[in-house]
Amino acid sequence: MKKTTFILMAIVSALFLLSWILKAGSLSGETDNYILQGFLVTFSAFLTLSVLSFLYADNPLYKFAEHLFVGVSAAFWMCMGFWTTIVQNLIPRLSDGLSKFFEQQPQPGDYNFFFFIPVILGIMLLMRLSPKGGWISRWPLAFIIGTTAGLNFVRYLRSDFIKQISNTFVPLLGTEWQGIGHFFSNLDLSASGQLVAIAANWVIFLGVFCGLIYFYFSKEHKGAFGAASKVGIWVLMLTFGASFGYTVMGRISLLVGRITFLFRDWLEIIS
Amino acid sequence: MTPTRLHIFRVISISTICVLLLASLALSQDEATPTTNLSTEIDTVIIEVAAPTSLIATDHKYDNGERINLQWVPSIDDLPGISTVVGYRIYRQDDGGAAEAIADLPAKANHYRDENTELGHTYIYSVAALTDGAEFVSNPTESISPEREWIDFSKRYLFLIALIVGGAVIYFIEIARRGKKLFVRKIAGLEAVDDAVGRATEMGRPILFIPGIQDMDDVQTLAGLTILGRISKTIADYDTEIFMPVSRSLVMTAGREIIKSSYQTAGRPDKYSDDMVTYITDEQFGYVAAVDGIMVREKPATIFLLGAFFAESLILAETGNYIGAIQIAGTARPAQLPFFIAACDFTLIGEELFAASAYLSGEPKQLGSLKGQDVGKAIAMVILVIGALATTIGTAWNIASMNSLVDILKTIFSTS
Amino acid sequence: MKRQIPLFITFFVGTLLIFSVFIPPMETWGENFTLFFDIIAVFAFFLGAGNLVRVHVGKLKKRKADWGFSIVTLIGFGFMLFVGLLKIGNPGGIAADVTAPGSWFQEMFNYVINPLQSTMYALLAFFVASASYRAFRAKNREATILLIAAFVILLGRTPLGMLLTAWIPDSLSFFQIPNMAVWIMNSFNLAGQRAILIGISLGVVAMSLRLILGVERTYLGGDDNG
Amino acid sequence: MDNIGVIISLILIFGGLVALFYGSLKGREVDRRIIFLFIFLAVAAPILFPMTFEEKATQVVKSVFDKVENLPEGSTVLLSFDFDPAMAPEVQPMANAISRHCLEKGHKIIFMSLWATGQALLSQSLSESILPGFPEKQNLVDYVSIGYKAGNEGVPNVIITDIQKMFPTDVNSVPLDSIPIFDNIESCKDLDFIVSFGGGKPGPKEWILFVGDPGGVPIGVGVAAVVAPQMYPYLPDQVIGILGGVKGAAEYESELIRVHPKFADMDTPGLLMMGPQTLAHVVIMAFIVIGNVVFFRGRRREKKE
Repeated sequence: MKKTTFILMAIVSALFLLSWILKAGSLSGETDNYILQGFLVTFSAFLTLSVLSFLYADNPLYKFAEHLFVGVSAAFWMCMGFWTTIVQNLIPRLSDGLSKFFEQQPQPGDYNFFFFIPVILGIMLLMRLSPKGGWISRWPLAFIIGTTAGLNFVRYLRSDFIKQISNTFVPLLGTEWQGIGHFFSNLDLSASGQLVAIAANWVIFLGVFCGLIYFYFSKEHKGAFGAASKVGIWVLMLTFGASFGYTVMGRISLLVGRITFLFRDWLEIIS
Repeated sequence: MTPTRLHIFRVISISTICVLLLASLALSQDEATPTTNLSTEIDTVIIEVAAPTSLIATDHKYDNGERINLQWVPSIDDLPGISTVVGYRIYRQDDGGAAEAIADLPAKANHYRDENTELGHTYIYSVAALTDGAEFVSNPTESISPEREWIDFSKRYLFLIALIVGGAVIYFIEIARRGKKLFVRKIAGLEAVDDAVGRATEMGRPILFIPGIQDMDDVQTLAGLTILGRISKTIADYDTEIFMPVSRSLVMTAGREIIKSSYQTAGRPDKYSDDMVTYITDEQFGYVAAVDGIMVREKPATIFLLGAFFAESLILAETGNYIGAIQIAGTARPAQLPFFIAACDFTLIGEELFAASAYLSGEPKQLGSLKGQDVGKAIAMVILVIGALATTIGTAWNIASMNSLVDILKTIFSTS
Repeated sequence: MKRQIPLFITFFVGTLLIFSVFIPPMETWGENFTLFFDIIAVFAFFLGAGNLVRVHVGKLKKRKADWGFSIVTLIGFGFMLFVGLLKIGNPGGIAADVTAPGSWFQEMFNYVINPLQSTMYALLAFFVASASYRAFRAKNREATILLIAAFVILLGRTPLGMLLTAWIPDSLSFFQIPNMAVWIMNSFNLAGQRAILIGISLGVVAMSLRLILGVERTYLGGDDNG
Repeated sequence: MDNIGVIISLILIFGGLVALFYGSLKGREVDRRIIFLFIFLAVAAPILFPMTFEEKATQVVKSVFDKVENLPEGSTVLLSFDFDPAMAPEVQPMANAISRHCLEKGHKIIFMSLWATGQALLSQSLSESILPGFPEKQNLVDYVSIGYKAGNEGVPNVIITDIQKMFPTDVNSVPLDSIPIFDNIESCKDLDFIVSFGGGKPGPKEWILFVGDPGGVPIGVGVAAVVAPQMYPYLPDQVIGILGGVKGAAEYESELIRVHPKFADMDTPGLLMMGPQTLAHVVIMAFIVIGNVVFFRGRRREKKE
């Protein structure tokens, strides 16, 4: 180990200890196990700062945090899956004894022989972990893929294709056409501001149409078709620009959350 | 029907209704007697309320015979604010057995769906209005058996559209298999690919290829790897360096096979090495950290980001931009497209990624599928125009025929 | 055989689930197969965890680069599994909610998983800023359109947009920046997103069909031994 | 004190930006670590010295609010927490606000989650934010948490026809049969309103595809800003309204306080976050301007050569 690394590690550990002591001290009046609480708050602040250190460069602290996350979160999902789905949905359908052990109350008529199928398929899936039995894991994989394909086929067609078409049946001249003068008289967003509302409808109608032309691959984009596809790409660019502008907010929020944690829960400089 | 006949018809129907009403009144008095007795037996003061009326039970349409719908007119004493009716209780007689309470509903309820019926059984229902301490039962329904329908006709249009779109895909795959050439328009991004490889060669710096962070079961990964096939051929010809860090072991195997075969075709199998494709880690941010490191250290001239990307897209594309590389990206994940468009020099947007892959591979299944999807888009465009025009004319000038056309289209293109 | 059976399974399950939408008597089977799928999904979590352990134990054995960090992963995994499967410190006992407040499992979530994951994503705040600086330049017509749309939305999504354009009278309220932002989201953004949505849905439909009919079988892998 | 802090930090940030702008006029690029520093300052300063702004609910947010407001008392609402810690800063505030609103209006709430992490965050929300304001509300009568189930879109696909098949018990292993809320709820079709809070897969989109459209149940979505733009095509038939990112939460909170003044003292994380948001947005816009200045300076120089 290099000397600088060693010194840095010593400094980090010292700061950690210091924060633990101070934090435990400030919590001592509030909870019984203030030593543990102090450790936990300090530890999570340490993890937060370790991840943020990536902004400077990749470093051992970041690697530590990332490796810890990988391990803990894998176990988290596993436990959640076990307690919520295996214990509550599978076991009462297969075994009375086991459900008693887990203090579940099986309902009459819960027992269902067919629920051995997912158990067998699940075990086959785990065979992937062994170097030789890997091929058998294709059966459950085929089941998973078949299910997703079957479920998605109808739902995507219905919600994202059929319904999107009928959603685009928009009036392009206003609900009650009262001539041009009335149309241009008002530029606000209220119901009487027809121009603005109808302009949006035109944009939606032409935008969807030209966007579809842009994604139409069976015809060369030349002439009128090419022009429409050009409009299509502009609409898409506006869409992506708008999405980007909208998204910035989300990304900033995450940082706000973290900094609030550091300032409030760890350093206690705000309440 | 002639006017006189119509008149006779009216008279008959009105008198029938009157008779029915009278009969039901008579019947309801018979039924109501026990309840009155019941309420007088209790010591506390019972406020009498009218029982619910007009209870009708119907079979639930398009099910496996496990549902019966009930509808009734709530008790006339069930008034907002001052009501003494606290709720309703549903009674059911199963195959002539004793009436059992099967559900309690809040005040003002006027319908219920019994979802626990069995085929072949007959049921008789009644509804009671509940007050504090007493209940007032309605007339029972006729006996009813749930029915099973084999086909859900309410979804016939959905089925039809599924058939058309699905049929088009299968048809064109079959056509492509028989060897017919299917036209796919030129895709602008693909020309940029060759230029970008050329640029890296001129500068004498490596190329970085990132196939997204999903496994081989994602179509986007497959599309990315198809394009890798094309890129690696050019690379093998020019003898440029390529790095391909991946986050799935299966993708690593596939990537190695593709690059190796490209080098063999180019007649330089000796130049190929397994180190070109390396597995890093499955974990999203671990992968990002490592790839970021590679970018900053190796300073590749060209970066390809083709596949399924998530939140890491921004970090990767930004770092690539920072080191001044030419970047060509492509993904079908709409949430990540804005970042790629902003930070990369060229982006294959959504379906373009698949089209590019189909164009390059020439595989019947990909080309045919693309054609089939185009049929779907053509249908969408045509219906879109008809629907929007009809809506416009219909609403602006209130033309009935146009409005009914819109209604028909909306029925066909609706969700249920 | 090794390929035929999986192809048959995919076909059988896929068609069953499609037809269960249109044929009421098959509805129960649609439900049951979806439930099977949900249960297998848990085994997929087990598989993921098993793979993780295998990879890191492998690294440890071979003393590969950064093997020390593999110990961190394994200890983290083992500890979390221990407190989760035994419901350590759970106030309600074995039948209670695994994430009950006060249980060690929930504390680990609050103090380890939560800060780690949210900070990793918080890094994006910095990158989005630097990407905006570097990428939003009016290089050509498309880039300029992108830039203008992003700028209007950026202004319109914060109170600043209102402050800047509050002087515009209500009869011209369209030109107030927040209203313009709302309008762009409801028109251009809606149209563009819908075109993408229709395209993608057709892609999903075609892909599902290819999988069910066994035309697409890349997921089965290249050779029969793998 | 706070005001002085606000002024000092604003002077610091804007002073720095002006300096960088001056640099850009000479064609100097800004290093990305400097940008990182500015973003950190712009976010940290308003957290230390809070600045709050007024928010007015836009139509997409208001339609969700009105739906909750106008449902008759005693309606059953399902709130699904489909997010993880990475989305929580954006989505949890709105989930809390809508939960409070539903309880205040006397609706019965079924809480659930399609993400394992969602159940942990739900448990946190319930114990720390939602329930303390409503000591009179009873578990299993006024609200119930049925928690998480594995299986992504498989979960909504089952509960659209039969909730009990997927969720035999609530989180504490109490059979659904014995829970009063479920007396008249067999499937999702019997619910009056569903709101999904999320931003990934599975999430709001799966609720629309697998429950809203097939079952005709009104759906509202509270989403992370990244996916909010993708929800717009579903307006207004398939989703009735969209709460997008922290601004969506802030708008909902302000509307809630306006209509129900009893919430005036509640914590409003959404509204508080708008301060850092605003400053960070200003900084980002400034950098976009600086970037373009550098770009055009550079191009003009190229032309001269």
